[in-house]
Amino acid sequence: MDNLITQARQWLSENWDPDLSLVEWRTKLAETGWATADWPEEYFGKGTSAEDAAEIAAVFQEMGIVGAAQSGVRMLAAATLLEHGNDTQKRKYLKRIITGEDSWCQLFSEPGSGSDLAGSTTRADLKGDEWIVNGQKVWNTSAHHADYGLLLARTDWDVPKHQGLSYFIIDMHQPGVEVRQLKQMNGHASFNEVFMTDAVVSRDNLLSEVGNGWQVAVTTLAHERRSFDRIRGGGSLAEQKGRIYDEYRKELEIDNEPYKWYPQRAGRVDLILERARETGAINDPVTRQEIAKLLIMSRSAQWTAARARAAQQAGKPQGPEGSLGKLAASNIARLAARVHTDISGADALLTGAASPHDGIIAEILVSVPAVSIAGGTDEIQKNIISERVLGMPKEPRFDTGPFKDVPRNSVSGKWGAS
Amino acid sequence: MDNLITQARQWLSENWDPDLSLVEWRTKLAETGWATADWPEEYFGKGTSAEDAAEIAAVFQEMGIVGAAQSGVRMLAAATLLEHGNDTQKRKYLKRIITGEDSWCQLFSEPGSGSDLAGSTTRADLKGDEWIVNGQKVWNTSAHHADYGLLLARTDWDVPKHQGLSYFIIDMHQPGVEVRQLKQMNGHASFNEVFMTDAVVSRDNLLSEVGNGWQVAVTTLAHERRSFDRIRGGGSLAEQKGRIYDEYRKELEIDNEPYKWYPQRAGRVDLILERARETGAINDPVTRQEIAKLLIMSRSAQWTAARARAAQQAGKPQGPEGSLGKLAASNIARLAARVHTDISGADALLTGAASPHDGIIAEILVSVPAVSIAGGTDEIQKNIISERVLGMPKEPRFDTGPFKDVPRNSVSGKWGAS
Amino acid sequence: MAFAFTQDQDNFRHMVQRFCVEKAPTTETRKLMDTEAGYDRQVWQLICGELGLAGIHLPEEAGGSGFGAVELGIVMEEFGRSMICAPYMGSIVMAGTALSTCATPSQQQRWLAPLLNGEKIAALAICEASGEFYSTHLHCTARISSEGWQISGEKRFVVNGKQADTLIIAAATDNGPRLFVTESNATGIDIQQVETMDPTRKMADLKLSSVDAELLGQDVPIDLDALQNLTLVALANEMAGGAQALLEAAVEYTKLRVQFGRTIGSFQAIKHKLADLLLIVESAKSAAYQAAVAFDNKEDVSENASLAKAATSEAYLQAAIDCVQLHGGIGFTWENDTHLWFKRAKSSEVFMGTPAFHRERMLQAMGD
Amino acid sequence: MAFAFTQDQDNFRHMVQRFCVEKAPTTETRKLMDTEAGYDRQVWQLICGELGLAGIHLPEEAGGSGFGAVELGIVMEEFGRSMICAPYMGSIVMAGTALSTCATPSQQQRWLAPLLNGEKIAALAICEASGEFYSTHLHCTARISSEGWQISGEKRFVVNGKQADTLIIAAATDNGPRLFVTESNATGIDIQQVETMDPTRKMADLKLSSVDAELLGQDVPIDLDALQNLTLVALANEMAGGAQALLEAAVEYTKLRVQFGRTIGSFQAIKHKLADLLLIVESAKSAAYQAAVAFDNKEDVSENASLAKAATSEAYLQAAIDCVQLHGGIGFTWENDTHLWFKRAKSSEVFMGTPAFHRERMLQAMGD
Repeated sequence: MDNLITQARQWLSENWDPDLSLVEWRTKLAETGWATADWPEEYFGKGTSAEDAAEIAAVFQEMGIVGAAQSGVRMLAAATLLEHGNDTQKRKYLKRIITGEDSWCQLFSEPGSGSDLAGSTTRADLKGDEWIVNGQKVWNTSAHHADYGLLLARTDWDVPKHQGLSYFIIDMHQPGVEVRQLKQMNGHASFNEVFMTDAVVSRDNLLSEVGNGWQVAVTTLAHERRSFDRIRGGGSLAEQKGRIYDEYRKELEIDNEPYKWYPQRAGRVDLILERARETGAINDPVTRQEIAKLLIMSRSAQWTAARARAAQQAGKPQGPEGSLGKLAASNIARLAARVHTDISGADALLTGAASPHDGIIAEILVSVPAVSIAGGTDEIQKNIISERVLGMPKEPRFDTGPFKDVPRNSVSGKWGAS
Repeated sequence: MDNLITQARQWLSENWDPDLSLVEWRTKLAETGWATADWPEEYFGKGTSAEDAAEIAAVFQEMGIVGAAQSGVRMLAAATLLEHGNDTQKRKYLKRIITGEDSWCQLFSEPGSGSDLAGSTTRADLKGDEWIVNGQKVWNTSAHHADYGLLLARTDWDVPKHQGLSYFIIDMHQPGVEVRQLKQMNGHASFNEVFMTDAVVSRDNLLSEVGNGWQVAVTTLAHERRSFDRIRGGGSLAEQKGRIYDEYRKELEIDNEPYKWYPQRAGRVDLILERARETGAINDPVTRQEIAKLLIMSRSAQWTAARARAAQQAGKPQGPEGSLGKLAASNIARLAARVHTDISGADALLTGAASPHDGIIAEILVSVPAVSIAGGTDEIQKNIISERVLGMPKEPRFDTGPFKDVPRNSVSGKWGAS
Repeated sequence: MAFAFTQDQDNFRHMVQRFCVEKAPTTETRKLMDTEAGYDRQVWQLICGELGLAGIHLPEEAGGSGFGAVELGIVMEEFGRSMICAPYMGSIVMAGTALSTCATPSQQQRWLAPLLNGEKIAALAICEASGEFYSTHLHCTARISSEGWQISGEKRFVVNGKQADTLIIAAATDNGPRLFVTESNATGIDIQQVETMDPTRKMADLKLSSVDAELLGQDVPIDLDALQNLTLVALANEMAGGAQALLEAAVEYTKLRVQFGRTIGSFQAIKHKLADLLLIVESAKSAAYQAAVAFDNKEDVSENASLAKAATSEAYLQAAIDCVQLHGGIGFTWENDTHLWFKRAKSSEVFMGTPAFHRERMLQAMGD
Repeated sequence: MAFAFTQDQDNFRHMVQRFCVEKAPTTETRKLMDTEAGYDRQVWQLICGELGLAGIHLPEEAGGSGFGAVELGIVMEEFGRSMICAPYMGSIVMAGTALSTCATPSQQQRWLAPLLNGEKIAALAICEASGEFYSTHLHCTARISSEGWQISGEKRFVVNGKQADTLIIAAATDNGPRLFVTESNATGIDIQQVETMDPTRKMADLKLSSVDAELLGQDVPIDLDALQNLTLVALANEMAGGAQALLEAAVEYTKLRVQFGRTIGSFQAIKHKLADLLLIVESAKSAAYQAAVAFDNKEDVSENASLAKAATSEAYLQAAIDCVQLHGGIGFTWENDTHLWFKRAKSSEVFMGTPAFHRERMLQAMGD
């Protein structure tokens, strides 16, 4: 292990050259396996444990060296391919994920199936050697930049819903795929709608087996959840000079574009005291109470998350703390929006440049409603917490029969106001 | 109509004598029908409309004259008998309801069926000319004073639950009926448990028909709901002198005993400003906010109730306002308890004579939890509001088959701490 | 009305409602909110002319219809429900009422009449800094000289300020606050439309340097605080209408939307959220209606106006939060209409004073 | 522990837990709460003796076990969970800590040692009027004469005051507040047990007229506010334990209780309420644990103690309200145990300061 770190350090100091292009450098990484050390040796890794890989990543960080392309859906695609892909698929896609030459998007959610992902009605029908895909997906981050999509589609309508899905890799650059950006109520457009009309997927691009799509999707979703808390961006490399850094920053900028309002979505508790001092609201006993309530809620949530991590590190069985973060985040964001409003008074009705703090306050107020929806609504979180953590009985189900008989939304194309 | 009022006034001034006993006077009332004018002429009434009867009642009030025995479950029993009783039953029971010679209780709720009244498992089995009753009832106000009980019991276990119930009049003075007072967390004992062990009901005391019990119970419950808001007691007669008034006050005292903590249960919003001035909390900006929130909630609820009554009087179809009072009352009581706590500070932990306002504050704090439970929990209210007012789809049901196959609580006798 | 609307009032409401459904679908709102004027002149002519809504609450002597705050409340509730884009709040409720209350008959003839027939738009400028809607200490001052009154200072959150032909301005004189009137194109006035979260309600900031203006009415003390009460009543009723619209949208959507093989409206958590919301919205309506009745009866006007503002603000915001949430992802999109109400709710929450401010104002008005 | 308890701490918790399950079922609590003493002497001997819990957080020099607030927190959490009747809060946490902090070694020998071995009970009297737990201006005064110190004044909310053999009293001297110690049967002391909502925690009011007392420690300034922080940390952990017990009871009951042919725990509204409650309770536990860690690390002690008091008070009360509600009618009966925790929750909410007080204290401790 120590040996491995020493090797990494040595290899990096011998090979690192900030004047290489991103792709040149990352091609070296893929060939040697240093950037993705916990991947298997035959697939651009070194077969190390996840802990060792993390140590090696820390060396990259410490030496200020650019690693594999991490951002967006790339790592979810890689994890899914590593677990469910066949040899050809892994050889074809994994390397260009590391180099960043290909970017990926996820095509799971649909207008008619948001909370109920397995209720997907996008269909894939086998015609000769090709799957013909028809349907609409939505909430597809960065789909307008993506080369490939991870597609969940229904291939069998006569079996229960989880059993009739298959998982494909779809080439986004084809006439049958149309991507539209989707504007949100906060003015940003972080997501896309993807319309597939007789889009084509070759047989080779089926992942795992026909009807096994839900199991594959679960892998993707598990990795998505794990990356929920991961800090995005690469702050420490932001100041470095050299060709590769310029390319890297450009890559980051594109990849992070959809997430730039996320700090506001979370409510910006960090700004509360500063703003309260600025406006004088810190002297108002009523506002002080609300500020304290928010700080208590927010700190308690941080400590709960820390307890969950500490327990995990100590090898203890996961307690209830682990599942609570998302629900806590919703409560915090909602309360933060209220407190920011109290603090700003009438100025809270301004927007854009007129809004306090370079428009951040307004962006908070119109962004927080997303926290309790994106990545699983509060309602879904509470179902999960009550059933999985507290062991409460499950809801009675109405969707266990053949999918073709399950009631579903009639809307399949456009969805407008209610 | 005017004529009727004139007649009433005349009859009352000619016959009223405060030196009569309660029973003597009320016997006259029953014989002439003046106290229960909207009952049929053949059953101690005058067959008037409800409005006319209300006008006549106002004359009693105005002249300071004692009317029929109103309190407790008596009027629910009368209404149910009038609608579902046969001639013999009406003749036997109604008069002594008016005179107050008999008092009644309701035997509906059971330890195993609280929210789910129709899930009653108290059984009545016909043996010869008698029904033999076994089971336990609970939340039976004034059962320890009652001569008769309105009993809901299961007579058929092979049909769906609502169809297998029958409705009886049970004589409370018999060896098979044991009444125990039930102490509450606030120290009062307003309710009883009633244990029936081979208790006997003669065939004559079946109301309506076998299997028709739920329909009869609905009548009782509807009248109970209507009396929910009625002001209890008879303030205006409290000061009068004379034998009949003494007897009347004694009757009231017994009948109202179970309800004496009800004002505290509702949160005593009326005391809030007085208490805040008393303790100086009125000068605390934070408490002022909470006081204002409470007053806004409480006044809005009063206005909503007034809107419902005004719409009804104007002959408009009932709007959503009518169903909201009980849910509003829960919210108000809960908030009032919080505000009383804020106002009293550490004194809120005292009780009995040590507690502020002659112990009223402590009684509020330990009584408000009942508001959101008694007479239908908040959860049940929200089901009703969402389904009946907003037209939301009903919950899927699991209790539609033969009752013997419906899952139910195994507890049938004693129920203790969880 | 004490607690029930009369048949006439119900009919009146249905008339306004039909008009809004026909003339102000959200497709129109979305079009108009992106224009600088923010309203449709033809529709405005109908409102002032054919429908006769412009002077609904003003006395007949002032050119109004002689009804009261209750009828105005009905208009506002339906306008708030439909999210119609019209300068009703700025020109009629705020400026119109100020002129009707303070101006001389000849001033009313000159300045108010063109508002009521829709020829002109006016705006009322009182507020000077964030939240100071009720300040009795104005920094904006009026000085008299031989050439008449001149005003200097700054004003904020002036509803329909940029659209206005006429400006009513509160300014301090040596004898206390007074209202003044001037054309908006008078020399020395700088009007900047400000970017607000809710683009359906335009607001502007004013800078005034030695602007010639005419004193409204006689030189007698005016109570700006009391003048604001009608705006509060109108705003409360508008918010009640908005909350109602959101509740209806949430109910409708959850009855249609299917997930897990059932409509989401059949899930108990959603049913209960809607039951809670119904109680909140009906309570807010009660408060808004009662504030209008109190205004007309001149009973505890400030107390009831502030009560209603606080109650309806909270209810509207809650309805907006719930309505987005119950729509799920779709509710967060620009394409879905929910955000129009959400933004109106959010900005109405703080316009004319935050809920906390009005809770305090209510208690003070009660003498506590 | 930073954020995870060590294996030793977990073992310690299980030991305390097992003890409570065995020795303090609610049948015992119900029996003891109706007695004047309010605790079982034999069980108390076990706690102080065999289990060694009495001096858990006190330094070894003072006769304690040398552990810290974290271990004390574990004891309190389990005691709060089980609702054990014992004079631990009054005699150990409050009086014991005061003696350990302020008394000289010989005073500790005389006054503290008998507390730790369970021979005697002590109580700490600081508060004088409702809510004044942190007053720096004491009305109770101590005067020195040739015969020593004499104290006069009144004290309220003295935990275990009536049970105490020894009283520690805060009183004002000419040089500022000081702590004094005296036997509870000294001349001039009137101790009245007061009726509290929560009969499992006995409190008394004291009247002192010229009571001979001994100054604790040297005649140096003491910071009563800082002294109260350990009590707050202990109370917060006790409340976290109580909230946990209520959550568990609600979960267990709703899984068993059948209505409408299904367990009520299968209704989504109930499931969601419990999920919300779990979040509240776990957050409160985090706050309580962190306050203990902060106390031991001497980092932002007041800030974290007040944060924890506010957080756990609100959580405990919410858990109590929900637990009664989820039990339905049965939850409102005397026979059901829920009310024991409800009353403890309700009285702990205001004991040592209301949540609002502590939110303010927290911000002030942060320098804001």
